[in-house]
Amino acid sequence: MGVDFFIGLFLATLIVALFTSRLYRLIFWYSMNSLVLGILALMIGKALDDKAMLVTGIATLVIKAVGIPYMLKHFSEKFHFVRQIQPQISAHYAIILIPAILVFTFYLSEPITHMIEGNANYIAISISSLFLSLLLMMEHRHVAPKIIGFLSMENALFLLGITATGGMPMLVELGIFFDLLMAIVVMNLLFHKEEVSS
Amino acid sequence: MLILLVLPALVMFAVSFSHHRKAKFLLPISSVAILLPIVKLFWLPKPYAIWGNYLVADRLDTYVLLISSLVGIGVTLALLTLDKHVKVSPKAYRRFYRFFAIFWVGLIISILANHMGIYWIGLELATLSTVYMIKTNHTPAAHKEAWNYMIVGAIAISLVLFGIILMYASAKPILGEEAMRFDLLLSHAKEIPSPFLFEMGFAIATVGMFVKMGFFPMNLWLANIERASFYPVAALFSGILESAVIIGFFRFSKIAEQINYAHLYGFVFVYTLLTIFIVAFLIFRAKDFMRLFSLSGVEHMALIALFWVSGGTFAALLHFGAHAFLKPALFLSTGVLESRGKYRIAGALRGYKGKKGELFWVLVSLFLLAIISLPPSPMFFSELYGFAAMVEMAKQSDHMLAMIAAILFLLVLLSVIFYRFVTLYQSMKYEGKEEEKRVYGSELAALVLFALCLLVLLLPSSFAYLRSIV
Amino acid sequence: MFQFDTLSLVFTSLIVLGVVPNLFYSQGYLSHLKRKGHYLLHYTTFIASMLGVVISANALMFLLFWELMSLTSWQLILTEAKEKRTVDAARFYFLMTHFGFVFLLLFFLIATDGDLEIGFAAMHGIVAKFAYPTLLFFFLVLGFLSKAGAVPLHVWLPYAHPEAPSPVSALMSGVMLKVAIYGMFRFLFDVLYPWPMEWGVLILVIGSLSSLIGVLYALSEHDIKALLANHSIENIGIILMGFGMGMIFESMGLKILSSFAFIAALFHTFNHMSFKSLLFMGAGSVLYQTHTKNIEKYGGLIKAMPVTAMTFLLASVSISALPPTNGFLSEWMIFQSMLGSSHLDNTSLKLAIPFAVFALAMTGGLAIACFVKAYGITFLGLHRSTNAKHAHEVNAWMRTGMLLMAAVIISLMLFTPFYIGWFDKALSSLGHLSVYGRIFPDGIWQMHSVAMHGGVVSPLVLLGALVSVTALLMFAYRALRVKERIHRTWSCGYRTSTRTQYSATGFAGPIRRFFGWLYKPDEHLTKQHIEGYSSKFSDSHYEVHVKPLFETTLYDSVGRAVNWVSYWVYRLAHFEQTRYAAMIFNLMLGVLFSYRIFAHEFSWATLVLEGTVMIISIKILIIGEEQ
Amino acid sequence: MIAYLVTITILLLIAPILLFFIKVLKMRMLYKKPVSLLQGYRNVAKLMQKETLISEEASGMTRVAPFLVLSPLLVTLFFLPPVVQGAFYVSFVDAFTITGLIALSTFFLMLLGLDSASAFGGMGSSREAFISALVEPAMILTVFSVSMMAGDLGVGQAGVNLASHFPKAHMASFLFAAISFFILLIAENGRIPVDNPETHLELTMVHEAMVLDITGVYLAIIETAASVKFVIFASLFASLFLPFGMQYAPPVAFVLFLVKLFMIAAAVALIEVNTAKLRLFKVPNLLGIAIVFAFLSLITFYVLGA
Repeated sequence: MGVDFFIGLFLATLIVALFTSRLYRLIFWYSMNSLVLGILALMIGKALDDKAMLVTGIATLVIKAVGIPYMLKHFSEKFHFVRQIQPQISAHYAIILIPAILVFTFYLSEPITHMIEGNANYIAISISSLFLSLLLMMEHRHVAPKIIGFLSMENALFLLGITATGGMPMLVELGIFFDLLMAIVVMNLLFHKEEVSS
Repeated sequence: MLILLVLPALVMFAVSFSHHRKAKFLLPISSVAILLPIVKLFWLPKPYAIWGNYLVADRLDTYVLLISSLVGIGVTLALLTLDKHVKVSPKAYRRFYRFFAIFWVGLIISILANHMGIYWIGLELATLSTVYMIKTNHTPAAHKEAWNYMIVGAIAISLVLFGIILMYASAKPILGEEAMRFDLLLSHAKEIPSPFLFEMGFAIATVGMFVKMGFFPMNLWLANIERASFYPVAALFSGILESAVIIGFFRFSKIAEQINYAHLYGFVFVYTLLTIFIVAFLIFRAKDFMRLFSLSGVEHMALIALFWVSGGTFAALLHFGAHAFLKPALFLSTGVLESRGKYRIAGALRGYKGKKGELFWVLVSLFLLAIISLPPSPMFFSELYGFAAMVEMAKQSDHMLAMIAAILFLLVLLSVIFYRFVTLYQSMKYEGKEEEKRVYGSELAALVLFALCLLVLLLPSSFAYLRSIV
Repeated sequence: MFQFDTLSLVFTSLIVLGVVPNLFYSQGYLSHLKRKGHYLLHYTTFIASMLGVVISANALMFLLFWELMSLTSWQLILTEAKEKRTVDAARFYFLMTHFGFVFLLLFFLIATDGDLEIGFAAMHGIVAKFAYPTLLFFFLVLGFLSKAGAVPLHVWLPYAHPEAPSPVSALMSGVMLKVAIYGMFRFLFDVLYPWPMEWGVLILVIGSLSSLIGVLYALSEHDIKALLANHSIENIGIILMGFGMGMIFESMGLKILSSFAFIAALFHTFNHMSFKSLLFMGAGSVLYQTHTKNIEKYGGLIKAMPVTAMTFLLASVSISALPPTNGFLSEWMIFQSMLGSSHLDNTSLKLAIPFAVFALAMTGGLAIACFVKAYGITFLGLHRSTNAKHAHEVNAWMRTGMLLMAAVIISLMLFTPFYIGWFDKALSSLGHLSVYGRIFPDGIWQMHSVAMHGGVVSPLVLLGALVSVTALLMFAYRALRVKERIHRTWSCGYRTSTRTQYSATGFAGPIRRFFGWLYKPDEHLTKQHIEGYSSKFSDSHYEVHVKPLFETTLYDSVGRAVNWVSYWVYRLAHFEQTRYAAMIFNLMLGVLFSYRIFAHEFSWATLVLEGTVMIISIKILIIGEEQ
Repeated sequence: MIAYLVTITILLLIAPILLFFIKVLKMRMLYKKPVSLLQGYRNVAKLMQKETLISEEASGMTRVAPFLVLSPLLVTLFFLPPVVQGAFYVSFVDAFTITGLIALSTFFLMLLGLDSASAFGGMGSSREAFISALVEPAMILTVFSVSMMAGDLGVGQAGVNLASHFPKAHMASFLFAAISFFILLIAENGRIPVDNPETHLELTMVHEAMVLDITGVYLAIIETAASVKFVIFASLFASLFLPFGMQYAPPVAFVLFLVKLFMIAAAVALIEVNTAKLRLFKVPNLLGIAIVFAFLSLITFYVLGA
């Protein structure tokens, strides 16, 4: 029950993020999104009392909900990002698209419902959030929002990992986090170069 | 064993921080040293568990790893005289090696992985490290492309992970946490309760990998990146990174084959045919080496995937090996070919004086003709066998004529590429005016190395080995 | 791996016969070339690969050597790539040969069940089970005839052969085309065996068309080597006519006639090898001396280079199918086999074959005209350029080569029965009836057609009679001791000069005008009029060029199509620069959709629905609204 | 055997007469004072006495070609069908060979024309090449259909067969073949309307243009060749398309044969008087007719069996 509520919240934060036209607002919604994800992880982890997932949840809360947004904000101040980010796909298209995507993903995952014991809608929702974060990437021209799109795609992955599979192996989770950090480092370097070269 | 494998890379990483002038020589040596444990591994009995059942060396991945390490050596050799052709600071040089080391670690992990998650982690590591290698070239274009690569690559990789999770989810009910292991998945594929879920995951993962390899519709992004970065990086991309991707495709497709062969085959066939269609006509218009080579790399990758799923595993592996040697060789030679300015195709193969020059242009023309699979290049045989496998498939299938028509169409597309390359070769050799070009020993050594590897690939014994892999 | 049955041996010996004189010739020609190492390497490999093709016993070997043959010949064309024309010709040639290879590849892949090491006999079993033999037949025909240069795959010959160094042109035209014919024999007999009648008819039609078109375009050529190349097309056509007749008879169950026709085809294959190689050598020597391929720049060379002239004359007589030469004999045999068509019990076929007869006869007549032109303008009359004036006989090596090839022609003339007996063996080894006994029922003096009350010819008697009568006449002339006086040619009071004699263009004029509807020549006539008189002019320049009909229609349009497609693909591909995320989005959409439909449950309605959805999203996300 | 040799010699002898018979006939019809029938011999005799004048541009070809022009025709003369019952005839030669031999002599004639770098020679041989190229197929097709009717390809055998049992069943195709063969006879021997042997106007010359630079004995040889060629064609026509009268006693049959020859000559003369020479590019139409008739005869033979 609660799980479903938070999943809805997750989707909602993502969708709201789609319509924001300010960078900080976007970062904020991203951190909200991660927050919800972390809470989900903790809840499901407690339900299944899966240590790995609890760790993941905490890591999510620490890194994604707090760390990365902070980093991004820091970057944006350091490297003077453009903070006016007007979505390229005009709102009325988006209004059509987002429900369409949801419908499509539910239609897509319909055959699975009677194949697995878990709730197929979770899969549907995580796929749709994947698509939505793609949408987020494609509707912005600047780099920063694209990064956020990429990060929320990561979130979608986690959602899938948590809800559909009930927790991936510890190793994988940590590996993913490691790569995430790696990515941040590389971004940092790239930004640096931007500063140097420009 | 694992320590042995990653040790040279770690050494390289460490050394790359020192400003000592010896470092300049230590780095190449360490990267050459990567070969040794791999050769060791090559002789060990298979399957050989390196790290539990997370990293297991079987014949397939040792073969891929061996080839990649050989390519790595060639690239290192070419790096020695990189500064002769382009402006590169020692700092950038060291940093390049730093990320090269990370790249190697990621690569070794992902290639040897027997575990989808580990595989993905390695792949991501390798990808992210290459992002920085692109940046060693200090141009705005390179910077832009690095970002471009960062994002597209990230999307592709996350798609792969998404697919992996779906597959894992589909298999978890029967295998539990072990559902991430390739070997178990392969053996239990038939029992997976929700094949559609698996197929969906496979589709998403494959799309991710295909995008990473520059298949339809993202045909040009790799080309642009390779254009913007230094040519050794291009060589790394085509020679090593793509091998890490394709091996994942090999494994996933083997499992999907168990689930539902018809779906897999239809999907891959259509996708690769589409890719080759686009690529053929892009090549027909391509006017510069980098773009031409990377597009043809895409074409070959598509062929390899197609051969693999058509059951021509031998052909696929042979083609893979040949491509892994040929393409880096060509990319490395572009450094010399373009030494009189980019986009100067006419007369690029003329004006080489002395023994070195002679050898260079002969080798390059041989590579150029080998890439369009003229005998006796390994690609000739691999395409022969690969198409044989496809025709076999066609004859078994219940719409034979359509498939034969499709194969014919594919061959026609290949001959478009053939035509383009012949034109290119002729204008390189017989048109344009002669301009003096310098060839350096190290590049030549790299080319010779690749040529020797190709010859080895042609030996009957190595044919036999490839046949025995799968 | 390799096999040496009679057919292979026959073609091996054909290659050897063609190559040995050529070795001498190219030894002499070598001084003319710059990249000697390159030339020698590819020359030897070329010969080796041709031998390899005819003796290879499995598909893998065959394809390997076949492709090697193409590769080396391509490189040989490029030996002296000075002007753009050569490079383009080489590229065109290589493309065409690869085009053929594609079809051969498909043929083999289908016929071998993917195991390329199996022998041809095993392939026969597989093909027998294959559902669409005609498909295989088409692949085979496209594959081999694109190499042999039969219509409509002939366009590359007149470009490629002239550009190669002359010994190589001799090899390509004389020998390499025959390797393709070998392929026809080998795979139609061993693999695709029972033939429906239509196949034979198709081959016959292709042959007739090739022979006519080849000779017609030969007539319109000014470039002597291109002229000879066009004649290769013609002769391949003649060979194919014999081949087609053989297939028709075979499919109608007339075994004897079919063997006869096949023997005729084989015999003509040999003859064409001999005289075409010799002609190319002669042309090569002329080119070697005058440094031009333009026939209008020759003239009077018979005085300067007698050996070349004599051998060239022999070859011309032979290729014009005049008795008593070998060329005449093989064409005679082909005619006879066509007259055998009166045995067929298929009226429409009966009525069709006279057209083939007509084509062959027409070809013969035009060939005579063409070689009168080639020989007369080149060797007779007055020199038409200073180079021609200062030409002299070529070196001993080249002379030896030409003489040896002439000897091959004469041997084919004198030892016809021996050769035919041999071809007969080859055919009977391929499971056909042996007809040697019927062709030479009473001794080697008379050569009978195997058709019911068919014709008879006796080459040796004919030769003897001609030689003796001519000798007699000449002797009589000597005996008369006629006084001879040398004086300049009378031409209405003017002096004959380089300019006043007939040019090749002029010689072919009437025929070109008669076939204008086919040639569609583009003519350039410029006159310097004298003060405004339309009829008076100080000097005028006329030249005419003929571009083959097939090239202007078929090939150019294909080229345009490819350009068009590539242009649009290029345009579309560049969306990814800016819209990659959208592209991946749509890609995912498409893939998942199609998996949902095709992999899970299929219904047209959903297909249509999802198609529309895809289109809309592509429109919105990728293409966007144009500013 | 004797009959055979006698026939050949007589044919050889009457060859010039036959040509001049045409000339005489024409002159009579044009109310001119005719030359003697023996004028041919006189010409030859005259030419034999002359010295040969050889062009300085000419090569050895001029010295050889005339013989090569004549000899194939002489050889052909030996292969003609018999004119009297039971006479010896050469069995091992068929119509293709004869066509080939005639083509051979034409080939060298054309080379001869090109040899002495004069514009006329080139013109003549160019035109000759054009015409003979079109004659070839018609010839072959006619021969084809005749051999169908005669039931043998060997010329001699064909003549005999036709004489022994005339193909009444195939009258139509026989007639067509005859027509086309007659046209070929005219075309090959360079008579009006294809070519005008009398003229020396360069616009109309074909045969004469080629031999314009030939003198003396060589010219004699060429003239002889021309007459022999006519005889060959005439006698072929006589024995293939007028195959009767062979069964009579040898002398009678022989005389009958000669009469046939002269009748053919007369027919040629009639045509020459009543038609004008065609323009060169109209000639193909005439030959086209020949080809069409040849086809017709084949088709009627096959389809209607008539």
